[in-house]
Amino acid sequence: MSLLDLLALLPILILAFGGTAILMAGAWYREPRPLLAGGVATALIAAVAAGMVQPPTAEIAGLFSAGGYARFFTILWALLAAAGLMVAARYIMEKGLGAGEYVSLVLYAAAGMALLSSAIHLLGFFLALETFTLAFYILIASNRRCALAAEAGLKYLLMGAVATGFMAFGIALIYAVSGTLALPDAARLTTTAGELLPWGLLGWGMVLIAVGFKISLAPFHLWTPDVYQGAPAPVGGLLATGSKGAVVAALVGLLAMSGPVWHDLTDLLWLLAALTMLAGSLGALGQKNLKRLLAYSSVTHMGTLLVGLLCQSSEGLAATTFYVVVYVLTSLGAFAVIASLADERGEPMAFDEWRGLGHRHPVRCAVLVLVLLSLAGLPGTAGFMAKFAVFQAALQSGYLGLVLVGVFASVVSFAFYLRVTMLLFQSEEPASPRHAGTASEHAVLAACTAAILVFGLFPGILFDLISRILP
Amino acid sequence: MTIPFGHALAFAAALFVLGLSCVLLRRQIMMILIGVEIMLNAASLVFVAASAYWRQVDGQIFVMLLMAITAAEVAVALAMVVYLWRRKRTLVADEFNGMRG
Amino acid sequence: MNHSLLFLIPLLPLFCAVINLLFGMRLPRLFAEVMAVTGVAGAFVLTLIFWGHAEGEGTRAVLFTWLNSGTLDVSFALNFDRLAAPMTLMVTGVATLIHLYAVGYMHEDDDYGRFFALLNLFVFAMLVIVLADNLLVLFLGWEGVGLCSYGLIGFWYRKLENAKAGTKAFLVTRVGDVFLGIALLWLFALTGTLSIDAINDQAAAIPSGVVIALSLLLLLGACGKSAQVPLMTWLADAMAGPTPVSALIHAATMVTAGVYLLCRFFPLVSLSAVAMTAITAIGALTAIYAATCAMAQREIKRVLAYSTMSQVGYMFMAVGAGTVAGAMFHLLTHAFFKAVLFMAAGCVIHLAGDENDIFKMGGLARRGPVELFWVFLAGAVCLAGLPLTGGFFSKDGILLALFTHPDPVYRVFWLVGVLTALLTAFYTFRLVYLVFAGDYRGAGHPHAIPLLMRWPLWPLALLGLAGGLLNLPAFVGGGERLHHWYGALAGREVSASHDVEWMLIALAAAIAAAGWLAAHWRYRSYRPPLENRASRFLLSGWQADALVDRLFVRPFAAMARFCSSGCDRTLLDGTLDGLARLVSSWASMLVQLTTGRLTTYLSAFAWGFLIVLGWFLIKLVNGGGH
Amino acid sequence: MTMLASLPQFPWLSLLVLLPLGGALLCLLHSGRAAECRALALATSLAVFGVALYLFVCHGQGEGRWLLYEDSAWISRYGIRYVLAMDGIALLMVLLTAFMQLAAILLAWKVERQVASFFALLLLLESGLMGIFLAYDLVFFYLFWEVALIPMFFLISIWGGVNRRRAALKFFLYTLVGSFFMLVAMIALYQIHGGQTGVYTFVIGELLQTRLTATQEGWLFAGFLAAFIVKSPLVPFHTWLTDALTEAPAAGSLDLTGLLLKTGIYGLIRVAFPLFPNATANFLPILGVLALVGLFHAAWSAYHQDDIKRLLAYSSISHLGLVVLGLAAWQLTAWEGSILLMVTHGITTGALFILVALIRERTATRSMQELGGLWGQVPCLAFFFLLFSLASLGLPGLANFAGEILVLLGTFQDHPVWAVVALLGVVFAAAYMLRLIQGVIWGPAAKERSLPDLTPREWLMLLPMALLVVWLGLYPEPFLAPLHGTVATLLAGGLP
Amino acid sequence: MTTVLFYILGFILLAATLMCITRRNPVHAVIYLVAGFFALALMFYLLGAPLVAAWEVIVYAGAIMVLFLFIIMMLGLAPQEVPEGPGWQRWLPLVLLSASLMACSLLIILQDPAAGQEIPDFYLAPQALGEALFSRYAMAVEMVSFQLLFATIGAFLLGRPLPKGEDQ
Repeated sequence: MSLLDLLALLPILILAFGGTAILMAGAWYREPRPLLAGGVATALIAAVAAGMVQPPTAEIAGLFSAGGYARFFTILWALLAAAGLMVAARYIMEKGLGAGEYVSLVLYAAAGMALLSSAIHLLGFFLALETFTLAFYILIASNRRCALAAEAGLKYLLMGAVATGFMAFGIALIYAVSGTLALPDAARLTTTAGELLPWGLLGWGMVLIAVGFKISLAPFHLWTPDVYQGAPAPVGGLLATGSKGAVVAALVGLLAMSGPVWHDLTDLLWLLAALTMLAGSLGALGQKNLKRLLAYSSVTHMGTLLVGLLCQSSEGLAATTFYVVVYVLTSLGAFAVIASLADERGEPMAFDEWRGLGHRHPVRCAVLVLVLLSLAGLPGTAGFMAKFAVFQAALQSGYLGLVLVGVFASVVSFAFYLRVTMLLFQSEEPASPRHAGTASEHAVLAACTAAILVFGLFPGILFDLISRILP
Repeated sequence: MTIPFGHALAFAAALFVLGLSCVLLRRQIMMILIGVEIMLNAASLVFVAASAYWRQVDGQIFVMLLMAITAAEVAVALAMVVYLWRRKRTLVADEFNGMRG
Repeated sequence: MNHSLLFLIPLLPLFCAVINLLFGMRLPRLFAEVMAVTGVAGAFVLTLIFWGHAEGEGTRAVLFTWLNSGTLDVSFALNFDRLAAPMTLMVTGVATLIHLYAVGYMHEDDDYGRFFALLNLFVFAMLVIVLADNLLVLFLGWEGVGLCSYGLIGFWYRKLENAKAGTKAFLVTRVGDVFLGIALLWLFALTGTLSIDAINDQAAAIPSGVVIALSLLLLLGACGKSAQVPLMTWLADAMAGPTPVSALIHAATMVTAGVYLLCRFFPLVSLSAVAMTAITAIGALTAIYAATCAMAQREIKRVLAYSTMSQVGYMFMAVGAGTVAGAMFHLLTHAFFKAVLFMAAGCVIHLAGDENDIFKMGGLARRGPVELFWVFLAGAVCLAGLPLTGGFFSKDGILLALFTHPDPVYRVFWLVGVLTALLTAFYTFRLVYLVFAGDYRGAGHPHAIPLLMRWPLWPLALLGLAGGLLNLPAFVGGGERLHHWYGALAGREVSASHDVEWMLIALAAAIAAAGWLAAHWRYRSYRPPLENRASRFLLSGWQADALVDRLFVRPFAAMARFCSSGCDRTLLDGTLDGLARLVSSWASMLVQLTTGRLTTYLSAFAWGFLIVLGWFLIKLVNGGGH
Repeated sequence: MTMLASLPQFPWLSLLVLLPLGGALLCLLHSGRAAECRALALATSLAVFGVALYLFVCHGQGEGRWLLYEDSAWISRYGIRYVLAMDGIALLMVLLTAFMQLAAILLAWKVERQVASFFALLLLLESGLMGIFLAYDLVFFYLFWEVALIPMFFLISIWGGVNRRRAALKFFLYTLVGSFFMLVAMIALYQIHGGQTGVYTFVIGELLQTRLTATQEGWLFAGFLAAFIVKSPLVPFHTWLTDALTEAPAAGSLDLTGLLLKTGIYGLIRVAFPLFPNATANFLPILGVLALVGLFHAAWSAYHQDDIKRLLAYSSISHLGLVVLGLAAWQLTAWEGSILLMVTHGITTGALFILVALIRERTATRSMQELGGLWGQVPCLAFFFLLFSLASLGLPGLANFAGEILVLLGTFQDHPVWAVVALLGVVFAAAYMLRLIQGVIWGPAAKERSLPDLTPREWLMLLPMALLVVWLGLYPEPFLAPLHGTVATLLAGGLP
Repeated sequence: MTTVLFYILGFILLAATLMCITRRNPVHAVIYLVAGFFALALMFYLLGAPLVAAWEVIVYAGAIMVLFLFIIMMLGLAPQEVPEGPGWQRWLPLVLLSASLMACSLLIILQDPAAGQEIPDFYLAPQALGEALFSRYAMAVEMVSFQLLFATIGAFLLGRPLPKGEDQ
């Protein structure tokens, strides 16, 4: 560690120490608003820092990259943290949670995500992953008045712990074979003549299981709906977006750095991707609860992302990155809508609670419709361009079968997304009004909407950026 | 010492499977957590063996940090256990099934 | 006069139709009536004015391009030639009288605007057929008369049977139209033009097999409109419409369109002996079929309807025998006397208090104005072919043409013709006796017959009686004027020795007399109708409707049911629903996996691990020595 | 006018696409104020119609392949360009869209619920349709292709009949499945073309030069076909349409049958055929047979219906079968007939759907068993009903005949059997149409009730359509003229 | 000698773990596991990791496991009365897993030349480990320290008594 490293680490430091400072402030100062504002400000400053400060070194302590890619995701997660806090404000105040703890945990998780996205070392990867996972364990169960939240926390924790076991063992195997933990090398050295050595293969397989748990690949996805349902929407939003996006981002980074190393894993990934897309879309079809539906839909999306990863081409990686960004924005929007409608009766989740809500809250429900359509991949929204890019890359790499599975999943997903939209505008009797939402929630929604439309109609902006930062 | 590398790994694998068995077969949250600890220790064994095999320090460092991480995780996990116990007076994992489908 | 003004002939009725349609009901009744009659009468006058244009090669008038695409270039064009001119004159003339009659007939009906509009439109459509220069314009009129007959037969739409009769007429004639349509397409494909004259000019170049096919298609097309076997079932039901409509359909328009079509395409059709025989055969079959049916009918208008079929059958035979002039001659005389008969029948029905059944009439000669009886009788003797009437000469010309045809088969047709003549005379006088003789058997109260319903009968009756003058054969001192007028279009020159001609004339006279005598013997004093299987068979028109119902209507309905319920609902929607159900059953299976119990989730983890391990094992085994 | 004409760079086509979009946004901004929304929608669609009419009059007779062409970069990473191109066919479709949309707006005048959203969706739909008809870049095309689905989906699912949700979902998913196949094929074609030339582009004009093996071409063509055939819809992929048309609100049915159905056929003409000439050549016989099967199947099915809207839905399918048959004949006259028939069918069937809506408004039923005798009760309405029904059954002198006879004449040149069989369908069309007429306007009045006849607004909708039906029937020349060049080019450039 | 010792320790480890996972009484289980971890610590030592071995005893066996024990005692977890009737569904994946893992191990050991290579004698002095830890991996240590900090917060948040009326 040198001073230069510290400079490169500035955004992370801002997040971590900012979080700590707010934690300490929270211990004395119980008024939530300034703490929240401080948290948002910290996150935004971190984002700005990541954007403005040109890091003097290429990597930090050999564990993390300091390149454009890392900075890009640092900005993204910092912004996500800010948005997450803005959405969470009312939740914190109404539930009487410790704002200091909450804010610091979110900032800390964001730091973990940012680090994970830029991991170039298996130790860094592992630590960063554990960092924000731990934060989420706490955040999910943070509402101590809610039995479901406790249950969700338990489920996430136990599954996460087992996944950690797999991850550790997998990394150990990789290390055993390759003798290094530095990522491109570890990936490269586990292969000889283009094929993975057996243990290394198993090691990667086990890491894949752990990663599969984190990003809910089938059959490791079963926790997802329960946890999304139990977790409060502001946390669910972060969980659905950041914790998954950061992992995928790390994988993209890994692939981008090391070239095609997964040749031997292809079959397995193919299978997992297909299974995941099917399990997610079909699972969502049977749902009667929006949050569970979103959970299953996120499973589908992760399957699609895996397709992009599977391509291993630069096209595929760019597509995946784009997809991650878009997915994060849209999912955040969905959860933000749910959070903004929450009132003393809780968050609207069951379909019955959504029925006819479109007539009461047309604007927010319209946003929800847009978000859902974007998730489904309607042209004109960012979701379409994301799906388009992934399919394009997949076809380029010759994964026609996967694309067809993806098409099937997309059709099914349209079915369930549209069912929700129909629900919103069913008009037997207008639903009882929900909370009107706060300015900060509206701001987040507006930002998500704008992003969905802008990236949908002018995806070039994002694509150009991505192709410049991909390592 | 003349242990083939493979044997050390085999021990670790067996330990891992035992840990996994604990996770799968036991219903009590505490025991599941214990199973996870076993799995992590299996990983540690691989790391240490590999560290010796490659004559490197990294494996051992990973184990040290893994222990620390585990400690942190266990702290939270056990706090959760206490919390759940207070809520429900049970630690049978399957009792927590308020959400499904 | 500028020949493009020829368009005024059809357009005048059209214009009046549109005016009546749009404003008829908003303006005084008189306006509508005057408008309607003026339209047709004006066309009549115009025809007279333009008569000179028809001589020689005729006159062609082009209005504007209708369709233009690739090699196709169709204009709205009329061809006023020697074939068209008399027909036009007849159509407009007879229609004018029928319109006048209709004014009287309809004076109590409130929906006169629609009625006169349709009537005018009917004349317009017929004129378009007659004057059409190309097949597409002809087709326009062809479908137009179908439409107008549809609208007029079902004019009293509140009674469902009427509406159904109209629909039937439209549909059955449309079946014929399909064949005409095919012929149209084929002719265009062969000759690259739709102009009738051009097609006729190029006909010789068409391979003979194709000519046969084309001729048969044209024949079938003609059958539809002219109610010939097998497309005859609509005509008897068409009696549901108001009587002036029946008169118009049977006398001046519609049913003669088929004959006219065949005459128009005579240069083409006559190239094929097979086709000519077929035409004659169809004509003969229809003639005898309709005559037998007419013998058993009980409604006055149905008798007349079947007689029309039968007479049009004669015209077909004439075409088949190669004499266009003979066909047109019969067409014209028939138009006169059939119009008289129908219009008089309308008066009869008025007299009988809206009673159609001739067995509930009788003695009407004394109940109503006596002139009615005479007028009806005039029509009847023409129809029966009593010597010296118009009908006698025209029918005789046809029989002569059949008899003298070189092909021996035509003798059979001639025999059928003679037999039909006998039957015709019989049922005609049966009608006369049942309606006018004896005592009144009905219960209805006579309606007053307006003047306008009476006097238009006279000119037509006279025309019918004197119609023979149009084309009086040479051996009785006539000039065969019609034949000469048509010139090259007249078809085969019918020549026979005077002995043969006299013999045939004598035979015809004898036949007519025999028919009369038979009717006299049978119906001089009233006897109730026979109720046996034969009469029922004839009454129902040889069970043709039932046959059509069984052969076409029911299978069609069954097919419709199959397509809609069986195929779409059950098969296609069922498959879709099945797929949806399949997917949702997968979904529910998957959802059941999410039991909410941690142990399940953890074992799913294990299963996933197993997948990885299994895959790894496969790799190991396959990979060998790494 | 000359001044305007001298501005070739003015983005008229973009205006056509964006104007309704703008209108839709304005409508949304005025939500809650119904009257303003109506006026806004009407003004917008009038403006669009004005632009379309201007283009028809002033740019309808251009030289060369395109009458108007706009091209600018859009998503350069994937070679996706913002290309709008108008040829003769597109011109007609644009004009039809603009015209029908006016009618739809007027028809929607009495919508009570969520007025702003309704009009906004209608306008959005118009925008999407314009896009479909004008876009000349595959992705751009696809964008509009899907975007047009959404408003229709909402129109059906929110304002539709009793089974609206099911019908809406069926409609959406069915067409979606097809279009996904198109998407995949599209990307594959892009890859192949890029691999060959190094130029990665989605512009149709450039993709035309792709060299494909027979297998490749077959599969790609099948992908595109899936989208277009479902949308057309050819039997047996038609059941979504009957449900959707039956359940859709009046204006929705109008747009669905009058415009949205045309997009499938238009896609065939504009995208699928030119891109894959060899596969097209192989496929045409099948297409012809499918079209015939559809023609008959739908005619038969129509005969069995009691719900008049459903009957009309089937009649639409039947008519479109004839349109497709004309395309399958691959002959100039037949093509022009098909395109003309698309336009005329849009107007006649659209008008019939309007009338069904008006009848439904008055009698609260669409069942033929409960209708009848309308001539005596609402003569003007019944007259229009009769007129459009007759036009629809192909009476010469009315609009549909012109198209039909051209199709048949053209088809007969090379495929006499098809034409003959199709002609038989004419009888069937008469059968169900006459049954419809009889069930609705003739017969005894089902119930003695005094119904109001047409209001001025309804006259305003129907009269122009009626005039147009007669005009198109007697003098379709102005509408055929812009087609000649385009169709000739397409036919020549298509099959080898 | 050490080789034999290694194997003996290995088997003790496995046996103790097996005992651990089959005990009904959690206290017993933890105690067996502690025993197993002692064996593991010795194995670490044999593999040249004295510091790790020490930590294994101090942190794992001594702290973490005792923490477990503490919680178990605190909550007074009774031995589970109900036998955890492991249905075949729960055994099946496990059996398959064990079988395949066994197969994998065998295959690897038999096939892979690397697996047959012996672990060289290796001794990593604690000092060297410490140097590496606080120089190259200082960043990691920082992260772990943060992790521990937030674990404390988490434990604090979750472990607080429930708000009034919110238990059960």
